[in-house]
Amino acid sequence: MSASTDPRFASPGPPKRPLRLSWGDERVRGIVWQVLVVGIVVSVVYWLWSNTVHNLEVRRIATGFGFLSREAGLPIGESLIPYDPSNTYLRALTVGVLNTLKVAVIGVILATLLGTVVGIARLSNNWLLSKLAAVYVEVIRDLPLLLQLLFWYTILQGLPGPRQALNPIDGVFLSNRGMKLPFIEWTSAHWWTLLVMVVGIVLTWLYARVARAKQYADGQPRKVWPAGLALILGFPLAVWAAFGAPFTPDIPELRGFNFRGGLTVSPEFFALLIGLVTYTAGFIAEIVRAGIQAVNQGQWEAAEALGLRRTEVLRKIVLPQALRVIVPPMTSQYLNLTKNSSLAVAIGYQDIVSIANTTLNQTGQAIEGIAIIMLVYLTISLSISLFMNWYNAKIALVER
Amino acid sequence: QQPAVSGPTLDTIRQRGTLICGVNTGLAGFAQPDSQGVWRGFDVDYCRAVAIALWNDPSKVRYVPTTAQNRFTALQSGEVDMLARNTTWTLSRDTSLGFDFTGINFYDGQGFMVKTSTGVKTARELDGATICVQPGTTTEQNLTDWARSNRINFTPVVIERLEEVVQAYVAGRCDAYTTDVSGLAATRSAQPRPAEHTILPDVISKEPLGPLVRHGDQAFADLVRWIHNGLLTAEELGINAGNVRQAAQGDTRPDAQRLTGRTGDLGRMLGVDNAFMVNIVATLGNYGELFERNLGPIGLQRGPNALWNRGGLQYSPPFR
Amino acid sequence: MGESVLTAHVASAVKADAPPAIVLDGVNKWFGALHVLRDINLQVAAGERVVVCGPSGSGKSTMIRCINRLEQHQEGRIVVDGIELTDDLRSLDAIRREVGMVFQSFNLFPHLTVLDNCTLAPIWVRRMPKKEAEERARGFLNLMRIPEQAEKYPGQLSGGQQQRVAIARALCMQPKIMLFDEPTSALDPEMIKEVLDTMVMLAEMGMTMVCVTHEMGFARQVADRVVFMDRGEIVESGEPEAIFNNPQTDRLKLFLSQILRGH
Amino acid sequence: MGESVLTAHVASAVKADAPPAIVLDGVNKWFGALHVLRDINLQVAAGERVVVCGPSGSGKSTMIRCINRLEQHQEGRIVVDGIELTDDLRSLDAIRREVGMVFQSFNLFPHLTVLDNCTLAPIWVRRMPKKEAEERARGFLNLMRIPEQAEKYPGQLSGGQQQRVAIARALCMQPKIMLFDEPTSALDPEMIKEVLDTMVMLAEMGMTMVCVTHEMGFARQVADRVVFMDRGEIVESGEPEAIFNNPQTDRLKLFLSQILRGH
Amino acid sequence: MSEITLNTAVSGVPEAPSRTAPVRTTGAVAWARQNLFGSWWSTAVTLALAYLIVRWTIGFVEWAFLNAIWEVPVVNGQAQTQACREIKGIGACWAVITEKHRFILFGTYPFEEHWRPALVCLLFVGLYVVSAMRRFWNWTLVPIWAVTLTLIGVLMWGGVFGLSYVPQERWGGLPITLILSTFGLAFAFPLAILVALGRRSKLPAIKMLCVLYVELIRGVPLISLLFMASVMFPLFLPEGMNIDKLLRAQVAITLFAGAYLAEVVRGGLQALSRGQYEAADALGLSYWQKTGLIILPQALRMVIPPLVNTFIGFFKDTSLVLIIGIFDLLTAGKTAIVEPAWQGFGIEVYITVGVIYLVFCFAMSRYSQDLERDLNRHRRR
Ligand SMILES: Nc1ncnc2c1ncn2[C@@H]1O[C@H](COP(=O)(O)OP(=O)(O)OP(=O)(O)O)[C@@H](O)[C@H]1O
Ligand SMILES: Nc1ncnc2c1ncn2[C@@H]1O[C@H](COP(=O)(O)OP(=O)(O)OP(=O)(O)O)[C@@H](O)[C@H]1O
Ligand SMILES: [Mg+2]
Ligand SMILES: [Mg+2]
Repeated sequence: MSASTDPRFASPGPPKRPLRLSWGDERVRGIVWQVLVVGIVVSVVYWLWSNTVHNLEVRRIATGFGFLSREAGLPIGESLIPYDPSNTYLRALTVGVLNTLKVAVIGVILATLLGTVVGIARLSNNWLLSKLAAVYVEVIRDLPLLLQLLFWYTILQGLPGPRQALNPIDGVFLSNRGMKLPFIEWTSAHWWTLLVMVVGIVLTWLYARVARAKQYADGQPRKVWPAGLALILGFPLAVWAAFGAPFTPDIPELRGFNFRGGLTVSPEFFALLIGLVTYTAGFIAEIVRAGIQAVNQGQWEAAEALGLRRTEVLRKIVLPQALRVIVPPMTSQYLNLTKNSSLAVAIGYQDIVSIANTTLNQTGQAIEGIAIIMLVYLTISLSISLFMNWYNAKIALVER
Repeated sequence: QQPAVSGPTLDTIRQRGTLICGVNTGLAGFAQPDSQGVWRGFDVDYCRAVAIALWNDPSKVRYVPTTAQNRFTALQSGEVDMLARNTTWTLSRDTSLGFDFTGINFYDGQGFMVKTSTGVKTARELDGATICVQPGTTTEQNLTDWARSNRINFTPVVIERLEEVVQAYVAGRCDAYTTDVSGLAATRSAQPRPAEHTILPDVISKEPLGPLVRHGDQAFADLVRWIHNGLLTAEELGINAGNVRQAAQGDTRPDAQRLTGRTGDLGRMLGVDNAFMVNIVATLGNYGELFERNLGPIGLQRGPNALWNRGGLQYSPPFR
Repeated sequence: MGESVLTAHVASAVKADAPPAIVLDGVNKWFGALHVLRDINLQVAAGERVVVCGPSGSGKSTMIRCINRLEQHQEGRIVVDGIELTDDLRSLDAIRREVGMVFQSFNLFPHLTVLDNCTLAPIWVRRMPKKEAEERARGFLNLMRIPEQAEKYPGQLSGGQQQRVAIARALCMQPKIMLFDEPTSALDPEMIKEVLDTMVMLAEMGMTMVCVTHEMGFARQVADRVVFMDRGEIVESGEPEAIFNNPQTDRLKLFLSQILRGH
Repeated sequence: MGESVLTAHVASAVKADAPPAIVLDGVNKWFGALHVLRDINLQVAAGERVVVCGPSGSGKSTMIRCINRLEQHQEGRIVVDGIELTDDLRSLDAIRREVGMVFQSFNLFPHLTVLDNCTLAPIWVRRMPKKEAEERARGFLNLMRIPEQAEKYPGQLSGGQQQRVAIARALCMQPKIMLFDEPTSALDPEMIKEVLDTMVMLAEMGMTMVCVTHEMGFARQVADRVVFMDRGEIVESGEPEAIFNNPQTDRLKLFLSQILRGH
Repeated sequence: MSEITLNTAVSGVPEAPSRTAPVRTTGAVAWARQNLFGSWWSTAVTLALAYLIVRWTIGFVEWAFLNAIWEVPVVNGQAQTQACREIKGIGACWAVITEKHRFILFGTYPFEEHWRPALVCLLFVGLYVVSAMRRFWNWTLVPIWAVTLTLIGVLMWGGVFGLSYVPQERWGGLPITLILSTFGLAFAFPLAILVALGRRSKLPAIKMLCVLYVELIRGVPLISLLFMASVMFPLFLPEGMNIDKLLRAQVAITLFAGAYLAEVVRGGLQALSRGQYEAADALGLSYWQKTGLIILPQALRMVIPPLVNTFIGFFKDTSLVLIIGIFDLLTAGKTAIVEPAWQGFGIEVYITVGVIYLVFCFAMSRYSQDLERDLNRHRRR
């Protein structure tokens, strides 16, 4: 290392070696092999491609994405953006993508939490708890996800109908139509309140940093949660009150066939979510367990010998190190969860696969339909991969 | 026997010695394997009929279960010779997908089923309801078209597999279930207490179902078409599985004689044995028997599928 | 300045006629059915420097780990700095603050810089202001002659440097007692020397030390007492000269012949 | 029998007035822009024993690895056993059969038994019948004084034993030249002795050897020549006595003072 | 090993008698104290869990056994399922299994010939057992596989030795699941090894191809690949040329599994130290000798757990072929309850199918754990 700074080492760099055209030369062999393999692959692809073009012609199958701007006419049960069957296929597909993202994002978060809990439970000193976690992992991993989704959907359908809906808390209804939550009629005051709350969250985060800095300054630890509570709840409430506390509750009520008003969590979404989360959590649990076990026992001992408490050891010493083992396989699980959401079609959650399927059926544009599905998943998958790789690089250990 | 008529598909089938028939992956009454794994159903009998016409052997059929998504490419690519798979005859399928529908063996229409206890009498009362529907066919589009023209709001629950859709409806996830009336009837009759479910009188679409073949092989299309017509004619003439052999011997009606191949050369014109309809009817029965055997148990009435002279729509062009 | 920090601190720990820093009284320990510590009786006075040696598997590590309760003993009493070790978590916390431990395999935290390794416990356990903790840590790193490594990560250091960081980390908690468990056996000869020098320096400053090591040179140079263990028992114990030159038991004689031959 | 196998074989390799076993002629090597070998000129006669020493990072390993082309040099010529090292893969195969290498970290194949480790290359590269290969391997294991370890896995052996297996493995290929890259630095002192003894024995039998090591005792005892490298250059080279007792350059003096102090 | 050092450290000296440990550190009570009631929090967890387990077990036993119906009368080929419908929710209707089990297991395979797929399943199991035994891990395994697979082909297709010919469309149920997963993995594994090696290759074009393959295939759901295999594949081939549907699904599954396995294998390759490569080079082994004798044996051992994870995943994923109308085990189960009489008894069928999957996957996972312990024995002293 020090050598490179030595002036005498400022050398012109290595000379280029000439390529000798001989089978003995490694580089010649390399080039020949590569040309061979690439040639084969390219010609196979070309062959398939030309077949396809020919077949499309012969079978008079029209290609093109013109259908995207046609009226879809397909009903969609739940959507994050306003949607009506008279909208275009493009919009319908967008709804599908958003639905996929919705279940994937929430699923990834919940599966990570549940998986971590189960993974830590497997390491618990309580024999019953750790064995139970082990059984959970084993059973969940060994049953097809499709079966599990159907199972959850069946269970949820076992809930009473809307007329006999369970009403655990006032305004909350639990029926086979899903969970209905009360909501308020949304006015600008609420927007302000929400804004203040977001600001409050940011401030809490800043405050936590300041508190840490202060502790660094005088050594005394400070509680963050009282201030956090005030900032995240109290302040927005005050703002809301200042606006005259507009509160027109939008309580779900039974009208005709169903509840009107309020927020809905549909059984399809819920079943898919539970299914994906419990399934993926089974795998994540194993990853987390392996990660924690991969951290040398000596790290625990050293931290404990310094007088750190167990929770502190876990938070400051063990988990940061376990993460390095956990993150790469975790990426695969996130990808799997996202891709597995394509099974949604079996239980009536309209994700991108479901909607693209219907689209390609109605329009006959099979090639484009499949291309869209693949493109959407590829984009999501590669984004997850990129993010996780970046994160992984960020937390990588510094070595010599 | 040297076939008088030939075409690429027919030749291939003859050479292969079996008919490859695309059927549904499982639809009660139409196509469904029984406990022993034998395919049974209304559509399946049409496949059998073709095999009987060709070889007088109903077992020379290979059934390929096809899903809503892959049925058309399966036919286009030659993976199957024909589709006998409750497929609605539409203009675009006939033309741009390159198929030939060989007739309508079942007049269907989309309807609704609700629980009797809801007290709903017509579909118009369904405003605000949650409706279960299967994706991937014309059903969804019909539903939205109908809802828009009647200004009805509804929440769809779109589930792919029949079993799950029905379960969702029965469990009360939906207020109504919409599909072809035939399907509704089948589902209703499968319930422990069918009376608890009502099929609403409204029929919101036309769903003419029939077998289809690839465009461009008229010989084969003709054969399939005239088998269906022959089955209708047999019923019209009162010829059934029980009496077809005697009819072939002794029936004096000219129509009957042509059908049984005693006069005329109709079979030969289609490229099969002149007695092909005798064999078919003897083995499978006429159209009415097919219907009763397969669709009767699932609770379907003849309705529009009665013969034209009994108030229905089933009408065969002259078998001559 | 590192020197002064340490001497000031150590001086306060060494009081004349102070009660013994560590008392082990009839301590027994089993791993399952394996009896690894047998009726151990040992008193270490404040400021005393004890070297523990003995063949592999004789229970040296186990004993030293019992002292700061990385292992739990099952019979007998252990009193450290006047506090008896019980199941009580508070007494445990109190003791761990007073006892620093240096492991054979360093056990540095690889995801933290050297400085953070040293300041972690003072900040979070001793509630020391960060600046003060860092100042102190730099002092000790200075003392260990590795001040320029403060911002590096453990993975970037050589073994000897890592072990010196481990010592600095323990010292930063200003323990009254230091436990060393074969602190040099993972090192190559050059690095052994570095670390031993450091330990000699600590010893000369009067720190109470219990050290498991086979480095006879170190034992001769600094130990007040050498304890020889075998099969979970303390077989002999006494001044280094006596132990090395005039072993009483066959076991010790055999052991000495082996380790002296080895090097 | 091990002795006889080896001596017979080694004797055949050592011919009087044979051409030099290894010639390095103006060898230069860069890692990226880092110039690690500078105009290295070195001739090793058949049967000669050369010890290479020098500070860390001076390019000792790189040089020795260039000799059996684990690294590729970029300028100059390397001729081993009369064959010039070129890009041609066939000459490479020929050379690797004649050159055995022993690594610092042993690099035994952990999934194979000791015997399989030793017979692998003879069977697959030399196409020797399995039985013959095993017989020969047992011979060398015998010679290395570990005949009873043949059926064990490397993981079950001590470091010194592992290194001796590594030497046996290299010998089983009956190389004309043996390269050692710090074969003892991963070992503890007791084991170092075992391995050095073995190497002395090999040396005494007349094997051509190039050995990177800091073990001055070994160098004094067996080396025909000691080569001192620094920063990619050969700085001094000569008889061990001359090098150790009468270093010419400041660099070498400094280096010697360091390593002699270290131990 | 510790025992040995303890006894031999200073040899020749009699060992002091060792007292036995006090009772409260050994025995069942101590075990329970330590593992179930270690602290008040642990005690609470134990009690809560024990309560839940007992309750669920009782509930399940009542539903699945005490109140269950095992058979219903069949009149005119129509099962009379009224009794089952009466007890829905209270008891299980295993009659659906009694009636349909052969269909679920063997699909539309000719009923009289069911002994053939049954035998095939047994052959598969036998094949797995034999392959699992380390005694057979040598060249004998190749003929064993070849013969068994041929036998399986002969049994399934027939058409020789007086067996009637059964076209592929009629295959179904468990044999399909076993065929798809066995062949899928058998072909995917070598493919994966090649791709993994390719991805670590120094040749940029080959490396890029492998990266493209892995990332593209891993990025999309298996469903869409199967879809492509079923809907699009006919378009890729020249007119008139056609590939069997099962084979297409097989290819899709193989490609998919290949991409995943390749990443697993790559992990193992990366974990191997450079010294192993260098030692092999220094001994003069060629690239393929080095790879086959040194690198792969070690790399594969290291990745047994993720490997088996992937295997289990694919065994289950074969159930996705329902998308393209192939009757694998799960699809056959679903189809069995299309018949109106049996509609609504999905749970029973799903439980049965689930148990079959569980048995296979669990066996795999257990075996892998044993194997891992066995194969890594050399790592321990
Ligand atoms: N966690 C444990 N579980 C079971 N046995 C253990 C455990 N830790 C140590 N032992 C055993 O207890 C005995 C004493 O171990 P200890 O580590 O104290 O020996 P030591 O004197 O430090 O030896 P060394 O010089 O090899 O470090 C040994 O036989 C060891 O195998
Ligand atoms: N693969 C490589 N890529 C880049 N630089 C390298 C590589 N291998 C070695 N070097 C650098 O080349 C120089 C010489 O390394 P080499 O390993 O030959 O030194 P050495 O004399 O063997 O040292 P040591 O005694 O520490 O083993 C060092 O600066 C090293 O960092
Ligand atoms: Mg120890
Ligand atoms: Mg080196």
